[in-house]
Amino acid sequence: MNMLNKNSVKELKQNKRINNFADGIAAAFFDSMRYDPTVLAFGLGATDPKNIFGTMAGLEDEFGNERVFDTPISENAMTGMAIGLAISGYKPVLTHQRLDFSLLSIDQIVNAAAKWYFMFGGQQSVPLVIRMIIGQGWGQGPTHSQALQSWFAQIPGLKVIMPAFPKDGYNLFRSSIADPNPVIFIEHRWLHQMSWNGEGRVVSPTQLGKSNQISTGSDITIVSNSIGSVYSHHAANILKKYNVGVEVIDAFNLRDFDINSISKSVAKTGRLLTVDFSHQFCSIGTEIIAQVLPLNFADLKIAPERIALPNFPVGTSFNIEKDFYFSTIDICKKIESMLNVTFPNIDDELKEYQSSSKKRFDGPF
Amino acid sequence: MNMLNKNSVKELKQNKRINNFADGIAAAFFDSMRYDPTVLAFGLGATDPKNIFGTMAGLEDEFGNERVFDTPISENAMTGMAIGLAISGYKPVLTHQRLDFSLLSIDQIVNAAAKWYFMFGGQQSVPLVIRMIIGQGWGQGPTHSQALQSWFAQIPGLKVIMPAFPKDGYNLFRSSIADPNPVIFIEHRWLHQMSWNGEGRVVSPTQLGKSNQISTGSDITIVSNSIGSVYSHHAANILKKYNVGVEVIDAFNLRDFDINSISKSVAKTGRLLTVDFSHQFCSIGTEIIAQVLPLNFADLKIAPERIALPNFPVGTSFNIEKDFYFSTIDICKKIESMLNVTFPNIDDELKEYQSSSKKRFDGPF
Amino acid sequence: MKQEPITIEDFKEFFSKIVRIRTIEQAIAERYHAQEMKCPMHLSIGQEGPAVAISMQLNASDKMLSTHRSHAHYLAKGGNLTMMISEFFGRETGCSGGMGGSMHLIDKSCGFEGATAIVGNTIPIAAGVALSQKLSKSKNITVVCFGEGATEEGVFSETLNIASVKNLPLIFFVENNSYSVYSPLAPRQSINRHITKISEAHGIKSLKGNGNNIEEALAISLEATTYVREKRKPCLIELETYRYLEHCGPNNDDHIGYRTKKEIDFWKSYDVIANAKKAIKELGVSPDSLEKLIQENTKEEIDNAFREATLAPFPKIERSISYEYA
Amino acid sequence: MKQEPITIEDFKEFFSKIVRIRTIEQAIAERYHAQEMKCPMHLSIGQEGPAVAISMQLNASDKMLSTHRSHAHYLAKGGNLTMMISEFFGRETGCSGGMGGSMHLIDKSCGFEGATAIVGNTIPIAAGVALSQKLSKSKNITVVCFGEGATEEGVFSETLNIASVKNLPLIFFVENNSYSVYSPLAPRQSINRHITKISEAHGIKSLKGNGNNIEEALAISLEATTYVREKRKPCLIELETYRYLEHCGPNNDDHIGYRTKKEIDFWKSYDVIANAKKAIKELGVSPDSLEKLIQENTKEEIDNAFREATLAPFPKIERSISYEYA
Ligand SMILES: Cc1ncc(C[n+]2csc(CCOP(=O)(O)OP(=O)(O)O)c2C)c(N)n1
Ligand SMILES: Cc1ncc(C[n+]2csc(CCOP(=O)(O)OP(=O)(O)O)c2C)c(N)n1
Ligand SMILES: [Mg+2]
Ligand SMILES: [Mg+2]
Repeated sequence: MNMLNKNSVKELKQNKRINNFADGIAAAFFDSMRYDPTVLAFGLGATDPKNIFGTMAGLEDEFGNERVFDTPISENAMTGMAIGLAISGYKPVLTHQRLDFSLLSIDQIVNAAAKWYFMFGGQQSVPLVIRMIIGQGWGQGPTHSQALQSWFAQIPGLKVIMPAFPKDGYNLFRSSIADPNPVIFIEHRWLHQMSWNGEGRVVSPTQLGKSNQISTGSDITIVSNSIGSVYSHHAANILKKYNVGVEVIDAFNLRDFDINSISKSVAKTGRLLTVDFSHQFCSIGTEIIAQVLPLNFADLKIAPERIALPNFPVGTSFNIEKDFYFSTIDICKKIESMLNVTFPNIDDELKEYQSSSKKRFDGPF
Repeated sequence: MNMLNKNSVKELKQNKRINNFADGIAAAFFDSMRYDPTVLAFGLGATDPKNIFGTMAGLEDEFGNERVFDTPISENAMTGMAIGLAISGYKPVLTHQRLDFSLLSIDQIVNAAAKWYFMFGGQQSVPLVIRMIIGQGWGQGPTHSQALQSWFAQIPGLKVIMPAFPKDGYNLFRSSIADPNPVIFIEHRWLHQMSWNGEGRVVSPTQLGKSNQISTGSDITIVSNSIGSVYSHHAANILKKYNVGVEVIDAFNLRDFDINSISKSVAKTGRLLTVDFSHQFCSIGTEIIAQVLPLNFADLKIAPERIALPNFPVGTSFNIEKDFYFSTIDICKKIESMLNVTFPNIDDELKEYQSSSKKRFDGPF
Repeated sequence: MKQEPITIEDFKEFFSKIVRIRTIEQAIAERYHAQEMKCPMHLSIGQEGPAVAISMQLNASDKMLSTHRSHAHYLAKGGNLTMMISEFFGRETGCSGGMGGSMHLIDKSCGFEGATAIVGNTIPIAAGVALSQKLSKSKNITVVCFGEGATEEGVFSETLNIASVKNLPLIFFVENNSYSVYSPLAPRQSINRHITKISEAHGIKSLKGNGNNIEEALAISLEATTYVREKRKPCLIELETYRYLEHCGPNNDDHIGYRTKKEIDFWKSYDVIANAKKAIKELGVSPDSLEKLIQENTKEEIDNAFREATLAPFPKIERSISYEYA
Repeated sequence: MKQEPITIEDFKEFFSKIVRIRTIEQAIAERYHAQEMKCPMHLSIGQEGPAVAISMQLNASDKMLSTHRSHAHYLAKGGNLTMMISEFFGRETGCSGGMGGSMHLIDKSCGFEGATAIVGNTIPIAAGVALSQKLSKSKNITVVCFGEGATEEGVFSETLNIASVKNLPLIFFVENNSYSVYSPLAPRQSINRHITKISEAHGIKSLKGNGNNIEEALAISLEATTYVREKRKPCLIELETYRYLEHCGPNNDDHIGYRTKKEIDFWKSYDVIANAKKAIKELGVSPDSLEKLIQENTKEEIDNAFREATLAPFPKIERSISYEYA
């Protein structure tokens, strides 16, 4: 049933099939399973011809249908089963094509996985990855587009990892699989097409880190994650031309971000903006601001601000979607207002990035 | 099976049986069902001899077993059934003895109830109340004590109401039942014993409000809810003796608090403390601070701070519990440090309140 | 609503309705490529039989709920075509105001209470609708349509149980097309698992048949609705059927190889329209002119609907804010 | 582990174990009033039979998981008594480090993988444990214990399905005591619903009997474990039994009237200890001296356990922080 043959598996081994973020996830699966025989991969559609947007292509062929398998539509039982495997010496990775589907398994995620190590007094950890893909655009609508990363991040015992760039996607996924705790690994679907050639693949994953500083600057600090970091990175590049220094910290580890680096950066810039693709209310950006306040109150020149999604669901209509999601331009305009300056001809500068960030998902899936 | 007889129903009608917060909830049920025949009340244990800590006592006798009924242990289906009733002209109230059990019904709460009105373009509202009781103390432990109010508050389309004082409990419960939207109504179990005599019961509930100012002061603003408001109220009373004016705003409507009153108060006091019985990370207090910042940045004399529960679960052991939960004294001490003053003999002053707030729940349930 | 034995008129009505629905769905598939209906779309082509068979036993005050694949149910129950098409186009005039798209249809005027996109999501909601009918002493019944995949969700069993405990006037209407997206039954359901046995084990009358067979689909639907109406007890119907196009989207995906040619050929040779034609012919009526008439009328309907849809205004985001709370 | 026919030695072992467990549970009930075991506690008194019957067929490398009412399972499987009592006292030396209390027991050294407090929560987790046995080609099996109430949760059916699809070496072990807290079966399960029929409808071998009847409980447990061990397929066992004390806590609550006197009297007259005594006597052995011996030994065990528990240190909150992440 699999669309890949042994040949393309070989290509994957040689990086030849790796062109983008999605392929990077496939490579991380591949390498994790190759070097660690306890890693298992399953989920609805894991072995179907589309292999979860290609991210699981070739796995069943290579590792067999005991380690890689399709499942019933029983999210709660599948999560419980993954926990049972995790407490029995395996490292399962359960994939949801949409984050929204994981809501049927919240009992297992919150009441069991997140608390197991704690409630049994540190005796048995749960090395489990639940991989969730956020689908937005093409009318995914209210129940197929939810970006609940800040919501998962509220739960003690979970780690929530949200990579931005393809190579980080590869590495963080490897580290998440190797981590002894339950990790919610969230991919924004729009990142899947970002290019990467597979360079830098490793045998042994590193420990999960906290954040990456992806640009330096002394005028404003942005703390972001996932596609928010990509847009912020674009914004930082563009604003260089206006002599505005934007320091972007990609805080991919949502519950355990590096508050010291953030604080240091804010001490330097005196300004903080958080950029975050979840509803604004109680978002992760909100927490970052609250943690920075007692550390940097005297340094702050202006009030910290947030860019996030509106506090209501997204309607299916394209006309709603286009105003619902922010992009690089909104970050630039927010900085314009925070610095109380104007960036002449900014729209022209943005064009290049705008088109790249407009290269969104066009359905029907 | 019901422990109440017709006589005590009569007593309820005459306020004679109303002694505390829990009775107030029973009275609100009673009045809502009496004046609105579309109100239904069900949940695990609703009609058993204990009637959910007495809060549903007498209802089945008075309104019959079609409107008041016990259910299977099927939280997800029961929530869906409540939604189906709500879109068909009824006003169901579903009760969970512990908030934790509602986690099995997150699909119905988040994917259906919270989005129904939105995703069908405002055609059909969902007048549903899901009542959840937070049980803490007596070794409820990691899975029977979760205070996830801030977590529910992240979800667009839900209202989250958390009363502090018995009369508000009565009124807010009535308003929640009358509200056309899905309301998560959360009671902290420790409040159930606070006394009230039923005075002020009404025929028609008012519209859901946003917050109550429960004390005035010009030194510091506290925004709190539920038992946090009770403790804050105690703290405000105690600190009067030290000539410290604490303005406490009980923001019982968690997603829709009155940011204008809060901002006005902070403009006056220049100091903000949030007090909140959920894990601190991304808590509702966090959101309040983030919303105040752009409005009151110039007014703030010191960084806003938060008191909340630690960011990990509570262990069962009494020795863990006693350090896990904060109380009036912790609020006083926090204010001491925020104002950079000392309150001599504060421990003596606290005694009276301490003992009252120590009158916690002692098991086994 | 029909409760008498099945007549030639029923056959003709059935035939007309499946032809209309298929014509509409085919038009949607064709026009989807213009990329103006920007939302995921799960077409019912091949599966029209069950939707029409059950709906013919219902009146407008009976209720129906459905899933991601609900076009046939919506239309068979009497849903407004123009509003459905407008919804696909994301317009303010859509049946869900442009907020829901193809996966979230509603038309309360004909008792179509809502379809949602999360597998199994409407099953317990339908129990609540049925309970409201019981509480209000209504004579109406509720039907909830879903695929065999949805029976894998725990809430299916939970709802069987409560429907049985409370004697709800509810029909669990399972369309078994053997697939969940690209996944066949094998990794999802044991061959020793039987949906009708599960419901029977909950004390629920259960009927099974072939949904592409006009006699079977109508007879079973009639038996079930009669039983539920009279006994005020739940019933489960499982009808086998087959979808012709890809799971989601307007194309044929037979080339990607998740279904065997043999299987596809079998089901196409057992097409519900062809079957209905044969049945009608055996009763002595020629179906061809009727088919042509229906197709023509429907094409006109379709053209009107698409025209109105494309002329309608888009919703503004400010409007969607107001849909958060009633 | 026993797979041969049941012998007099089995009967004596069964009897000894139920007497030990009841003696322990009674001691806990008595001492609970001192308010030093500060956690909700669901005692097994009356329900010892099933736990012992199944555990006698298991060895230490077989796995077991359970629920809020797990003392009997934990003890029957070989869990450490002192660590259990210490857990009730909230001590660092408790089997869950004082974090879990009575509702969250674990003893990995004897294959007791964990009991949790959310109804139905461990059922799918047990499926994962069983799958790990399958993947690692182990000869062991997994048993998950739960009440009839837990079969109302959707995850029960979901797990029946996956266990059947994947041929997991898993026993669904249902103790049907007719109650969920104070709620009888009537509002929760239709009288036409049968747990064993539900599992059979998923293709799972299913056995039912009276858990207070020593012959039945042992025979069924042996049949099931032999089947699962040999066929590497799941099995469901439903054993009827009865709890004597209140749902949660150390007291008798017969006065509040949710159970009829007739019912209580029936079950007390069908007590598992009395039944076992009778059975042993019929085999020509006097049970009384054995009972006395066990009671005395157990009392000593209990005294030791309580002494050690009360001497052990409390965990500090700083320590609990470190339990958030491994
Ligand atoms: C809870 C949940 N899990 C997964 C999905 C993704 N999904 C959409 S349709 C579908 C297949 C459903 O199969 P079935 O119920 O048989 O309906 P069919 O598509 O065959 O009509 C799946 C898995 C979803 N929408 N919701
Ligand atoms: C999901 C969930 N809902 C409700 C409860 C409250 N509760 C604790 S034990 C119990 C009864 C369970 O009945 P059963 O499974 O038959 O076990 P028994 O207590 O009879 O041994 C209930 C409802 C819970 N712990 N978890
Ligand atoms: Mg299907
Ligand atoms: Mg029970």
